[in-house]
Amino acid sequence: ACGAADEPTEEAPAADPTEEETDATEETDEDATADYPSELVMGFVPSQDSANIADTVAPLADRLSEELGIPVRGEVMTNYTATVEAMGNDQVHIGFIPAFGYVLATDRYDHIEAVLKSVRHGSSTYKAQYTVRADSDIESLEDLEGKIWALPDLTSTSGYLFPAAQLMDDYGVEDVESFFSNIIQAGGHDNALIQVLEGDADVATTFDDARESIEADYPEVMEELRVLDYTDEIPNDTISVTTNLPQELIDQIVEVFLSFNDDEEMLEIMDSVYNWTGIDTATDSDYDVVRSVSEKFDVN
Amino acid sequence: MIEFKDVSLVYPNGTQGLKKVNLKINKGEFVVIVGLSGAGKSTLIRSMNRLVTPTEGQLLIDDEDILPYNQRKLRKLRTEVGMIFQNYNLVKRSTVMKNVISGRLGHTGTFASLFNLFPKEAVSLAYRSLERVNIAEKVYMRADQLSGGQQQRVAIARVLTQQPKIILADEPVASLDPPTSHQVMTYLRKVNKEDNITTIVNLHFIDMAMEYADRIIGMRAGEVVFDGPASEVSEQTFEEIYGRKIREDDLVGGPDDE
Amino acid sequence: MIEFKDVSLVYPNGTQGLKKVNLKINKGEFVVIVGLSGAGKSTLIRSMNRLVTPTEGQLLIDDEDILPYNQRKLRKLRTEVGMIFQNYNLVKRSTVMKNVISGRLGHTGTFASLFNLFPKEAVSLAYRSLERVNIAEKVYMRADQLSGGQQQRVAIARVLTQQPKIILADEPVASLDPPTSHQVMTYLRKVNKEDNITTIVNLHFIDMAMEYADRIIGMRAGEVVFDGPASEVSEQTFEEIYGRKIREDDLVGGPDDE
Amino acid sequence: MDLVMPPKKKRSPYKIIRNIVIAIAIIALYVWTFATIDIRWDRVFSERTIENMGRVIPQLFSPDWSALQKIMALMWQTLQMAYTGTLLAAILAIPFGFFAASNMVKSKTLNNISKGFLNGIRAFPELVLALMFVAAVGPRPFAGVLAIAIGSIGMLGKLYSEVIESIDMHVVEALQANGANKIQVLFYGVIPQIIPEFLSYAIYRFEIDVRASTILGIIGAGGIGTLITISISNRKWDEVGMILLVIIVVVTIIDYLSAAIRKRIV
Amino acid sequence: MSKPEIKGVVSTNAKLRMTIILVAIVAVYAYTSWATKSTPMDIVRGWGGFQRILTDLFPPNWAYAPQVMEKLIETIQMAIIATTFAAIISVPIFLLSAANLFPSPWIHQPVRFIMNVLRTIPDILLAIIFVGIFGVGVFPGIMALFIFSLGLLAKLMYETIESIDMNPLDAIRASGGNTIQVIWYAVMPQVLPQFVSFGLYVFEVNVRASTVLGFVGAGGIGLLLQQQISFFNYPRVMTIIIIIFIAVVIIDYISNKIRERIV
Ligand SMILES: Nc1ncnc2c1ncn2[C@@H]1O[C@H](COP(=O)(O)OP(=O)(O)OP(=O)(O)O)[C@@H](O)[C@H]1O
Ligand SMILES: Nc1ncnc2c1ncn2[C@@H]1O[C@H](COP(=O)(O)OP(=O)(O)OP(=O)(O)O)[C@@H](O)[C@H]1O
Ligand SMILES: [Mg+2]
Ligand SMILES: [Mg+2]
Repeated sequence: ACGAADEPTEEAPAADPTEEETDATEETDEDATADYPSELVMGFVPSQDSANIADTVAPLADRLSEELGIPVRGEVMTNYTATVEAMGNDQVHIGFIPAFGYVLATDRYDHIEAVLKSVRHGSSTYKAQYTVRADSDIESLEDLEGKIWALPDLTSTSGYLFPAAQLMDDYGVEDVESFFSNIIQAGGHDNALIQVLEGDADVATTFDDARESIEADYPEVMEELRVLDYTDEIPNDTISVTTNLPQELIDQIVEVFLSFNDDEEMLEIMDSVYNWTGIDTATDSDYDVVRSVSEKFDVN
Repeated sequence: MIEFKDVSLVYPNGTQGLKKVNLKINKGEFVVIVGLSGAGKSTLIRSMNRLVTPTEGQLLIDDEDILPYNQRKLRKLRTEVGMIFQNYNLVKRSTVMKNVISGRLGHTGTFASLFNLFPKEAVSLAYRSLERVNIAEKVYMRADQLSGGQQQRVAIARVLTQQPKIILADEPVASLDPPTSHQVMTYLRKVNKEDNITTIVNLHFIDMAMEYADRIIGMRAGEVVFDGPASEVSEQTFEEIYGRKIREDDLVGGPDDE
Repeated sequence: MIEFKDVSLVYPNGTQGLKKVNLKINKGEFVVIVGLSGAGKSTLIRSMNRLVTPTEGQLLIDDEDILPYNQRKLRKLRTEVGMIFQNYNLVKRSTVMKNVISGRLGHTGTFASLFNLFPKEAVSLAYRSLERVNIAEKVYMRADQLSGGQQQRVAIARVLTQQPKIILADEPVASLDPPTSHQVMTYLRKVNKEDNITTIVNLHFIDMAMEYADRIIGMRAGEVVFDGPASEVSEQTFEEIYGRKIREDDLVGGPDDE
Repeated sequence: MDLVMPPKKKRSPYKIIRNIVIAIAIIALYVWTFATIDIRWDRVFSERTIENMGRVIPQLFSPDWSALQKIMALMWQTLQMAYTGTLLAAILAIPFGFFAASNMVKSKTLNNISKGFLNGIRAFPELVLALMFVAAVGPRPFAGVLAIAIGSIGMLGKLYSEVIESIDMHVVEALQANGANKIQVLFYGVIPQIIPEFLSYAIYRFEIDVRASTILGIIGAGGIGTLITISISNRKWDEVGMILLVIIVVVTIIDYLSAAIRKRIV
Repeated sequence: MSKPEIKGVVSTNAKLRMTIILVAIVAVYAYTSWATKSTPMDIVRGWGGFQRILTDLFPPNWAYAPQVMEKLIETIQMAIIATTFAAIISVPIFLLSAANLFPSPWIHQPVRFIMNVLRTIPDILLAIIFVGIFGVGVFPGIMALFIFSLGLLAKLMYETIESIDMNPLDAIRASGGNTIQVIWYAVMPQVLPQFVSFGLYVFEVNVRASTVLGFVGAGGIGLLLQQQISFFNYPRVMTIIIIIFIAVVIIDYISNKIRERIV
């Protein structure tokens, strides 16, 4: 069912008469004259790809509500899958979704679209890094052959998707699983690093720079682990909306979020809670790079 | 009047429950059936309201053969034949009243009975039946709060509420201790005499049988081996009913006592 | 010799099980205790191997008071007193052999018994005991495959294996039908006579008591109300043991039969 | 004294061979299991484990009371989910129970179909059902309720049918002997016998469902589980400790109440 | 004969009580279903979603099956190990918990209390904690299953022991056996079949439970389930579910057959 590999049609949600037609049942009844919802719900996942992990989106929600004049509720979701399903079922209207999750989401639902993306350290992209022990004899990615790879999760953009793609593209690795002697799914970026730190694995792939997130528990991490290499740039997390909202409202939402860039107070909140230094507009095509990477994998 | 004409019964598994039984039981008689375990006493009794169906012969009740009866006629027959069981067969969790009034289900419409809508007469009859067996004060108790003897009295009340022409009782006192047994038998006897209801009872104990019965029927291996007034029962009758070899076994203690 | 001196027993809930019982039972006697349900027959019997402990008085076995016994002495006592129960008390899922040999647990070390390491003599004794009650051929059957009478015979064999000086039997035949009861009583009697083991039996039925007993003890409400040879039992003794009012109750059918 | 020994126990060669085969099979199963399972013992017995114990366990045992309020709110939602789901199941399971009971429905085919269906449902862990319902209706308590409801039908239906099969058919016979018809027999003979057990089992299932609903949140299906996931990714073990405490206390209370009620019913 | 004072078939008291209970049950349901937004109306409204998920799930992707089988085996092995150890360790625990063997509340009550607490903790939550300690892998999963089954098995067994026929115990005691002999000769033979049967039952429970432990990194087939859900790859999800289903049904069947023969 879901999953012919030709994604780039997501741009035009209504044009594509795939099975998703049936999804939006309630909304499509009223169709073009989509109403303002009585309440906006903002879904947020405590992102693994950031050093801090938020467990509340309340300040953002309050501020949005103030500016839009509609009640806005922030809801913490357990993972991006839940966020996507909630958006698919119109229970969440604004979702914070990582890049890879976004690509999968657009594949599954036609009415999810990225309108904004986060800016960290002044950039709307980030990289994945390969981390090895400082005293390791691994000097380049080629040396990784036959080593033990600790990765956070097979669904992680920076922890798995991009590094694996890089190995396949640049080093002609055909099958990453046989390239390494063993792959450990550590269950988190921090855990992946710890595997290397403990000597259970030789290399970990994480976002840049995940070492900071465990510095508190493992003060020695900066000296004992060294970054071997980086991947290509990965677009930052999206702020996506369901296009079942009236276009007018979507525009307003984008506007309000962008206005936070000029607001010292909001910048501070975003930084302290999500490590964001700003927000930028996004279009779906920004994520084509992730899309093309994900096509290399036997995901669908 | 109940009449067995060459009635035989073979259970589906091949056991012969009854063998060419011929009997005539008159209106108002108090008959006790005795016999060893497995002799066919229950089978005989249960065939009279067709809880089991004889496979051969004719079983006439008031000159009508009940063996070919269909479901509807059977229900009609059963409203006229009350039955009392060894284990009382009360709905333990229902009240005494509900148990007793269920004796009138056969006379009550399905719909009415679902909503406990029994005519006033039925309720009154049920209560009077309880009074007759001296247990009216327990009317709203749950059946499982009563002792065995009391439960059996409730079961008798249920049968009385049914206003049957015949009462069948399959070892009504087997689960009771001797004094209570006598009590229950006394009530059965009383009902039999007062209402002139033909009463047929299975019993284990011959002594009790002789004390209450007008007439005793001895069975063995599906056959009637004795039939006569209690006064005619002799040592020899015992042996006929229970089989000669028992006493010998007792004394010798053979290796196989099954 | 067993001697009760003013023995009383009050259960923790206040029920008086025994009231100032005075008795002397001589070596090799076959004593039957009769009485109504709740009269204290079981209590009397079970106090002799301290399955229950009298609260007052002295209970001498071979001139030693067993009431102050500690756990160790108690186990010693129990190896010398065999007990037979109404429900045979066999381990249903174990074989006959395992049940019978368990009579020797008191003579066997814990460790050895965990691994079924009984001395040859014990095994042989167990087998001979089975032979004595005519059931040796079932030695490797599971106990639950035997009939009631056979199970009780296994229980007797278990007690014999114990080589006791006293056998206590608490209604050994209450769950059995009459012929089988006689058989079991016959075996008990036989063992009593052959090995001169003092045997004390509770029975429900007076007629059976009279047939087997050297001596009958009647109990009522925790007291000994009759004590004498079977030949001395009269109509009046019956009434003393079972209480005067029962018959009246029977006939009147009072509202409360509990 | 000449010892009379019992005859040697006779064992059929078939049984001996069978026992040997069974023994070998069991041994082989264990050898295979322990030889092939991928337990990383070096990791299990590493310094890291000791460190983690030192970090996690003390935190677990010093629960974060400041989180109590939000935890209780979510626990309350968990209970609501369990109740809604159980009640739905308790009702929906009735027809299945009757169809599966061989003394009520005489058709073997119908019995077996119903039994198969009920057993089939029981093969799915609630969490797997919840996954499907999250995908169907989104991550919210509703998904959890549906998972609980469907998951419980299997067990309740089976228990119901067993209750029905174990009723005293003599009573039914007694009513038939009075001339009662089928429906009257049902209402006067069957239902009074089964209602308390049905209720009791439904309440018992509620206990199980409370336990089950506490974790459905892990995949977004509502209730306290949601917070478990978040606390874990925040590595807030003291919050996990608090959640654990609340679950233990609430589940214990529910178990206790349920047992007390069930005792009164039956 | 006094004129009977009868109020009908059911006493008014009983009627009133039944009505109150019924109303309470329905009222609570009305509230909880509203609060969780799970009313029958929501079921109707969710219909589109049910249809969509069905079309998403079918047809399953069988090419994925070999990978699933590998993890399935791991899952079953986890259940085997956990059940075995739980069965062994539970023996002293359930003996001590049986009030008819150890009537003093100072012995059986504390043991039961600990077991009761253990059983209240969902196994997946135990798994989360053990993953936190031992890291991801099958070991924390086995530990979680072990702890949970220990509580379950101990409870099932002490309840069984409390319902055994106490008469043989009397008999063994009356012939001079000590406590250990009584347990070995009178208790164990009576409960051994149930012990094996419950052990198998707990194994069934563990197989089912271990299929989802992978969600929190505790090994087994759940890991795949979680991955494929993250990829929204429902045909593969269906493959996993069907394989779990078949495996559970087969294991239950075999286990049931064995249990039937034992008891
Ligand atoms: N439903 C049945 N199917 C097959 N055989 C049966 C059935 N009911 C009774 N029998 C057999 O028919 C024979 C007569 O049984 P019946 O119950 O009439 O004896 P009974 O005299 O009432 O014995 P008891 O004193 O044990 O109640 C017995 O051999 C019995 O095993
Ligand atoms: N463990 C106990 N705790 C309290 N009361 C008991 C206990 N055992 C027996 N009793 C009471 O002690 C009295 C004597 O009981 P006992 O069992 O000795 O009578 P019995 O003559 O053996 O009766 P049965 O014929 O019913 O076996 C009865 O009132 C009984 O209820
Ligand atoms: Mg009979
Ligand atoms: Mg007694």
